[in-house]
Amino acid sequence: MSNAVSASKVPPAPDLLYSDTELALAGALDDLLSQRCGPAAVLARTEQPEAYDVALWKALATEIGLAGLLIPEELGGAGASGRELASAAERLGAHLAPVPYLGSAAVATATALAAAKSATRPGGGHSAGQQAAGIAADLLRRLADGTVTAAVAVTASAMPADKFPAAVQLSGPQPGDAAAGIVRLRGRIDSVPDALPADVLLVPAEGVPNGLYLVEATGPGVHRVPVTSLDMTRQLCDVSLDGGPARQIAVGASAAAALEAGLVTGAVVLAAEQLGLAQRCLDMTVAYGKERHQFARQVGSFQAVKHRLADLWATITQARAASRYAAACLASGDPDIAVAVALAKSACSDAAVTAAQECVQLHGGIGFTWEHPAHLYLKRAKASSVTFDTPGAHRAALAGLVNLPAPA
Amino acid sequence: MSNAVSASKVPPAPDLLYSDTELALAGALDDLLSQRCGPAAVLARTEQPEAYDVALWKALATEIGLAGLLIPEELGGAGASGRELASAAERLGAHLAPVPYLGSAAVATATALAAAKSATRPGGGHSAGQQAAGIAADLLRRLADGTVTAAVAVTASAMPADKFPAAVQLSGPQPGDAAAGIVRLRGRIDSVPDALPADVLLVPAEGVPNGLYLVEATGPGVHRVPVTSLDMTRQLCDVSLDGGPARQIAVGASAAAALEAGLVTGAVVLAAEQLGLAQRCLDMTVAYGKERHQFARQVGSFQAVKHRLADLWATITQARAASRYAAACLASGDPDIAVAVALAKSACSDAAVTAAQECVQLHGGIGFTWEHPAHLYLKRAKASSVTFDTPGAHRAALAGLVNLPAPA
Amino acid sequence: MSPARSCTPPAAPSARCGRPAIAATMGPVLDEENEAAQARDKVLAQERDLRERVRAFLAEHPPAQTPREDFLAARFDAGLGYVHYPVGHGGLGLPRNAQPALEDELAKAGAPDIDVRLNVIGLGMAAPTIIACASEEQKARWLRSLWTGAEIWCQLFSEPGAGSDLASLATRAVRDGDDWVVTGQKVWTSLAHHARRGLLLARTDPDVPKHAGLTYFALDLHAPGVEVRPLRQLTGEAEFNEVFLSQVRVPDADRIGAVGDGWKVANATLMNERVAIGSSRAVAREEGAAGFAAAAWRQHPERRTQDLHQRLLKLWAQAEVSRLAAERLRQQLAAGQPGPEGSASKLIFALLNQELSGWEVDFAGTDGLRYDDWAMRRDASSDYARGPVFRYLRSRGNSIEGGTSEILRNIIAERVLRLPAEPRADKDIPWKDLPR
Amino acid sequence: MSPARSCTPPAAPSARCGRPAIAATMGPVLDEENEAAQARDKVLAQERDLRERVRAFLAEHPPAQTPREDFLAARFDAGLGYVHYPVGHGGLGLPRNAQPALEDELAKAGAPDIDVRLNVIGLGMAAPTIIACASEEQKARWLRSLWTGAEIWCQLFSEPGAGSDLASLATRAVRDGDDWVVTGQKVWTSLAHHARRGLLLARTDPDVPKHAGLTYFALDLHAPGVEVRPLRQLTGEAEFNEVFLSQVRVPDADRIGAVGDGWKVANATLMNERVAIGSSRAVAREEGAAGFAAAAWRQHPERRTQDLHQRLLKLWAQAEVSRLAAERLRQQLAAGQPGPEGSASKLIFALLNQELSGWEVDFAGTDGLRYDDWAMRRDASSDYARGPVFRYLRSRGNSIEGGTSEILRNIIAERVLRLPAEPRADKDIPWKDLPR
Repeated sequence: MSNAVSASKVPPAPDLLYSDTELALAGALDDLLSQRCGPAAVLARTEQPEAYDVALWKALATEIGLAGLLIPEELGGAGASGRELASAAERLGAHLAPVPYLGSAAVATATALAAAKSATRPGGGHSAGQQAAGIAADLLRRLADGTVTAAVAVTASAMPADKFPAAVQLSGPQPGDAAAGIVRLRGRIDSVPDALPADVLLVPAEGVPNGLYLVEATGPGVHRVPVTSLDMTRQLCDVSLDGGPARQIAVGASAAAALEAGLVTGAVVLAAEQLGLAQRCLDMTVAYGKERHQFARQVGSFQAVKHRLADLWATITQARAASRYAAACLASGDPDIAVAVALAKSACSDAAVTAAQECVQLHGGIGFTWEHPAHLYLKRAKASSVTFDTPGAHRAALAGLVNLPAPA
Repeated sequence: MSNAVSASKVPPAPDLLYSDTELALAGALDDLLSQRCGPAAVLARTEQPEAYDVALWKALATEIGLAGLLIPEELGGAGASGRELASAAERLGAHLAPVPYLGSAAVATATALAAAKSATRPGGGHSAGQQAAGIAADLLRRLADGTVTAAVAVTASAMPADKFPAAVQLSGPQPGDAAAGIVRLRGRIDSVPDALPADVLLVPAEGVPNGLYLVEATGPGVHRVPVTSLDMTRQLCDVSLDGGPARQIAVGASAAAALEAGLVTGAVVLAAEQLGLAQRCLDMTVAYGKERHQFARQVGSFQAVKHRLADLWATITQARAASRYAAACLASGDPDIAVAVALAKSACSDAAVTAAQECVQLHGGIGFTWEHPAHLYLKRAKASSVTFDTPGAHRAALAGLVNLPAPA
Repeated sequence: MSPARSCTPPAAPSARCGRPAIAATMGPVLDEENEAAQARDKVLAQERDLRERVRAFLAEHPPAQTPREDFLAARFDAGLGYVHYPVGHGGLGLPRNAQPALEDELAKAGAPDIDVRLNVIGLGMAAPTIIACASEEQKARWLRSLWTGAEIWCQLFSEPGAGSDLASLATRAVRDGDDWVVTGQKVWTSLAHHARRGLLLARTDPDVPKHAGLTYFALDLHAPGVEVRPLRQLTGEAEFNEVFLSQVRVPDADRIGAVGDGWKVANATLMNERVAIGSSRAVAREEGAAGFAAAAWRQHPERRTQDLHQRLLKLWAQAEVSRLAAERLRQQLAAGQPGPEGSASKLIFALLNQELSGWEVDFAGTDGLRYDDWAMRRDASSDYARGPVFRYLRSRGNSIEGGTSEILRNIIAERVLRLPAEPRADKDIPWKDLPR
Repeated sequence: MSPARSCTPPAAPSARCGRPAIAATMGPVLDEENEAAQARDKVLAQERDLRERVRAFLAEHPPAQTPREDFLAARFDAGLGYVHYPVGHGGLGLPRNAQPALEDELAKAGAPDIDVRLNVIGLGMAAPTIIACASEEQKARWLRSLWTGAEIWCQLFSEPGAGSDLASLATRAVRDGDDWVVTGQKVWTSLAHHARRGLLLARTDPDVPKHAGLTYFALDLHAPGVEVRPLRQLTGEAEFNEVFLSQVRVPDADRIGAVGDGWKVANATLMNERVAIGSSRAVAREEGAAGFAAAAWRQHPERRTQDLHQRLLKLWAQAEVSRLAAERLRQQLAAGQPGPEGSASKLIFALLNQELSGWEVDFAGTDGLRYDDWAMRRDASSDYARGPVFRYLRSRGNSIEGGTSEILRNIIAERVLRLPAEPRADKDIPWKDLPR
């Protein structure tokens, strides 16, 4: 009622709701994932040699168009924004889809987009830059039509604000490299998410200046060793580069900016995925509470259980707002994006871990077994809370962003 | 069953139980306090000019002998230890007795004891030291027989490990001071606990070297201004010294050690008091849960309420062990006392604040009123958690004590 | 499964997010755009009409020359009070969102406005209840003086023995001729010491189950037998009152709704309480409790510790996220999709106020042990600027007042999550036989 | 009111704490000292006798020359198994605390000992139940091979449909001549794949309320119809088993206690489970989960952050306090004053294991995302040294196994705090009519 008085002082918040487009996309994804990615199938795959469901990913990439969401229409993509990217991630998180959406459609695509943009922008347009832009644009086209899957070769716990990685360096060139426009990379990056099913790796390499390079994942001198991962539905791998050929897609500040864009997008998308996971864990637990009887009552009728689930629901409503805000900031290029990422990644990580832990606990014994899918959610939730760094690290970033300086 | 194997490696823990002596003392205190210090009386006193119940304190000091618990029998005290001191504090905390036990029988007495000891120990025995020891011993005799109440003039949030206070300095002497063995002090100490009803103040004063001085509280140049305090049952006051006469009771390292001994004893006793308060808040809440009906049931039959009270009870069992350990270390002069204080003050502060907050909340509306005693417990609990510094500050002390160093 | 699906789903999968879907959804999207355009035009026309009507009214009643009370009364009579009130009762039957245009015109003319804070229960709860449930005669009698502020209203629901379990209340109303004779005790009554009338819920039949035996009245607080006493709370102040009713005669003409329908009418009142909480204005970053904490942190570098820093970062982040959640709720309401998230907001609001003010006391160190004044005050209306200790103490009430956090969790569990109710023994027993 | 008072209070106020009290209490203190001295003398004499008896036994059965199994059997037969077992059944009817002297003499002679871990349920739960509730004939049949380890025992209580609500179990035992025919499914059975016998709780009468229709048996796991399958848990390993019972014939001679008395016997078993947990040995600082975390912190300065430091300090302090609380509980038991604090210990133990291992995963950063091996293993018996991820996952079970934390809170609330039970509808209804 006193709106008129103070509302003018408050900067308008972006739209935090789901658009009809996003809801439709989510619905389509739920339909497909319910059919092809049920809990039994996800569990069974964790014991197969191929941890990723490449066929499902192809279907999602081409039939639903997930791979090209962020890519402009002129490069064959859907020209959508961080909002749609995030809502799709919620559904993938809810179903624990073992597909490289995070690594390819979010991190690698955003990195390549930034590389393509920076290489072509006025001032950055020298010939090497144009060549790099061409490589990035070509990659984006192949990403958009789903023929190629990419991953950025950074370790899982990397954070947007980290300094440029020093794990990989340029090694001595071979005859003809300069003419072919290639360089050689050498180094090792441990625990890379979504690199196993990738066709192309984007590799940040230390040098003077630093650079970002495209490497064919199945090319010579590239070794990927699967890691026995906490998150059984997103298997990490250790990547080593042994002098294999690479083509530059960004250099110096542009390389750093491209990598940061990728990691920021990754953090926003991972937060949304965690939100979807948290909601699904709550839903599963609520459903079990209605179904399971002990002491001649549904266990969901016990007040202590009800209150914990109510608290969890409240936590998730909060995390949802944070996730939506981050997606909106990403979509609009809002300068508050750094704050938004810190809020979303910390809130959604905490919500997901809490939800998954409550899901195990409130299922009782069955929740502790291998046969029940609760543990898959727990493992994904805990691993994701460390991926792109911990809630604590993200909150620590706020100190500088919102002027709450650390003690001297 | 594998006791024999490993028990030898584990250093024996001190006795953490209540001795029969302690139980008897507690029983006697409960009897007296139930009669003279009921909730209505405590509440009524908060609106009277005299916030402390001096008559009750005289009774406790002389009839039960609380004032001289720590004082050796040869000085007229009970020759008891930190254990009895702590169990008595539990009862005083449970009843919110508005008496200067903490300030006088714990902090000031332990300070004077340390001063008396250090002044008379071999090497410290110069003539000024002997004089100081005589003053301290005389004070202890008067404390033991209840004719005098003392307080150390340090601000409430002081912590044992803090550096020597600089709030008070020596000021210019007046003619005849040297002959009379007195000096003059000038300065101001804010928010001193238990100084209002004190006859004698022990004042740490900065100088070369630092010293600890005895000042008659009602003497010339001493001003005590009552503070409107969060803790309505332990009213603070601001003390200012305006060139009043003072006699040294310890100097240099001995002064620092005496002050530290006082604050360590204070922290242990305050932790015990908080434990007693926490248990009383739990007891009150449990009793209310059995008495109050809503929805045609005792509110204590609702599972969410039961689980919260069970958790609170568990928290209190933990705090009790920490408090008992600190009391035992204090009693035996165990070198682990610093760790024990950090554990006890943090665990008991947290338990008391949680218990008092739950007490208000689970009493519903009535717990939010002035007429119900719950708020007196809340105010004591919150204020005590800051007194002798916060749980966070005490846990931070562990970093150095148990080799968990802070990040570089 | 997902909450995203619980919002009204579109008729068909939508465009832009993958080529195969585009063809299928372009149609509906265009339809929606047409409808939206038509609706927008209608709103604009309505607003034009309204602004003209206000200008005409202002010409007739120039604010500078008209005494405030006369101006407000005339405004009400012209249907320009709250435009969503019914025609003939201060409004024009327009949607709520037409009001800003009216306020805008009045503000431009420097016209006086009503004081919402002074009659917050009257405007927020009594008026909607009267509009929804009272007779035309009652509307005519009560709404005008309510809206202008001539008569302040309060709410007489809670009792010492009926807090969370409101329906178990014991205040008795016994029929005597054209009157009811009311005896009992009400509690937690804001504004009762200013109020002329109170929304009264009383038991008219103790022999039926508790929800069925209640009747709703508008009580004249000046009637003989009504005594209002301040209820002091732990901060020292008395925001609330106890109201003692001894053989108070209430005319049957002041009954709202049928005899025995009191619970239904009370729910209309309480629903409006929730809407009022939900539809509050946009809030800026650090506007609430987090602002006090952040300001203290910036002002006192010498008090900073790592422990307090980590706690502050966590609380600040939670507070900012809860601000975004409240904004999201506001957007849902504005889009006509009210969600259940308001219950979460209240839970989290209480928790954050409590945690942040607790942090503030800790951060203040020795200063946090000092208070300004324990003396009893009336009309303090919770001045949160009174300092950390006041905020710490006052915030304890946030999880009790307006429905305890425990009851809120029950509501969320049962109404949002649809978890089964606990076995209940109090629904079918005559009120008089309930254990208490 | 205070818990201090709940311990046995002394007869009169005590000495040393204030002069007026001294005179009144000196007497009782001296009496207590006399009694204590007498008791001490008695214990010493007992111990002397026992040591002599052991030395005589060792002379007859020189450990070096006697095969392990023979030695253990002879030891049992000599009453030198567990001295608190009854005479004639491996013991001497002495108090438990006489055992260390026996073990000491045997250890000095280099005698073989039983492997407690291998038969932890047999020794910890089956034996006490047999001693308390079985017939002399059954004791003679079972205790010797149990104690020597020739027969491992397991516990067949929980079922997929009866976890927290154990008394609702559905495994049926139907009388057929001298046998019972048992059909059902048991779950969470440690050691079943090694065990020869199982403590079986089965329903013999579905027509009476659930607690009344149960009977207790000792099941031969080699009997036809018993199938033991590994039950894999979220760590990948299978510590536990499912046991399927299809028409298994159990002789009535293997029934423990009367028909329908199964719940009573089961409670004797479960009580021993709690005593076993409570009386565990003294633990050193940092011996448990906090030790792993502290070691990691010291080893990896490069991983340290303020957030992780603050969390670690808090958890370390809680862990150390919980160690002191466990020590206090041990002292209470040793003093013959068992308190209810054991329930708190289990609650806090689970919570701390979970929080500390969660911290460890966070602290490990990228390394925390790696596991050693998901392959299914048997007999892994929870090797907590497997790393932070294993500890994180395994610890989730700590709040489920051996009674969930939720059930534990119910027990604390009702048995310790004496809060009223919830309204229950399942106690007086025939088992077959319960909703499920």
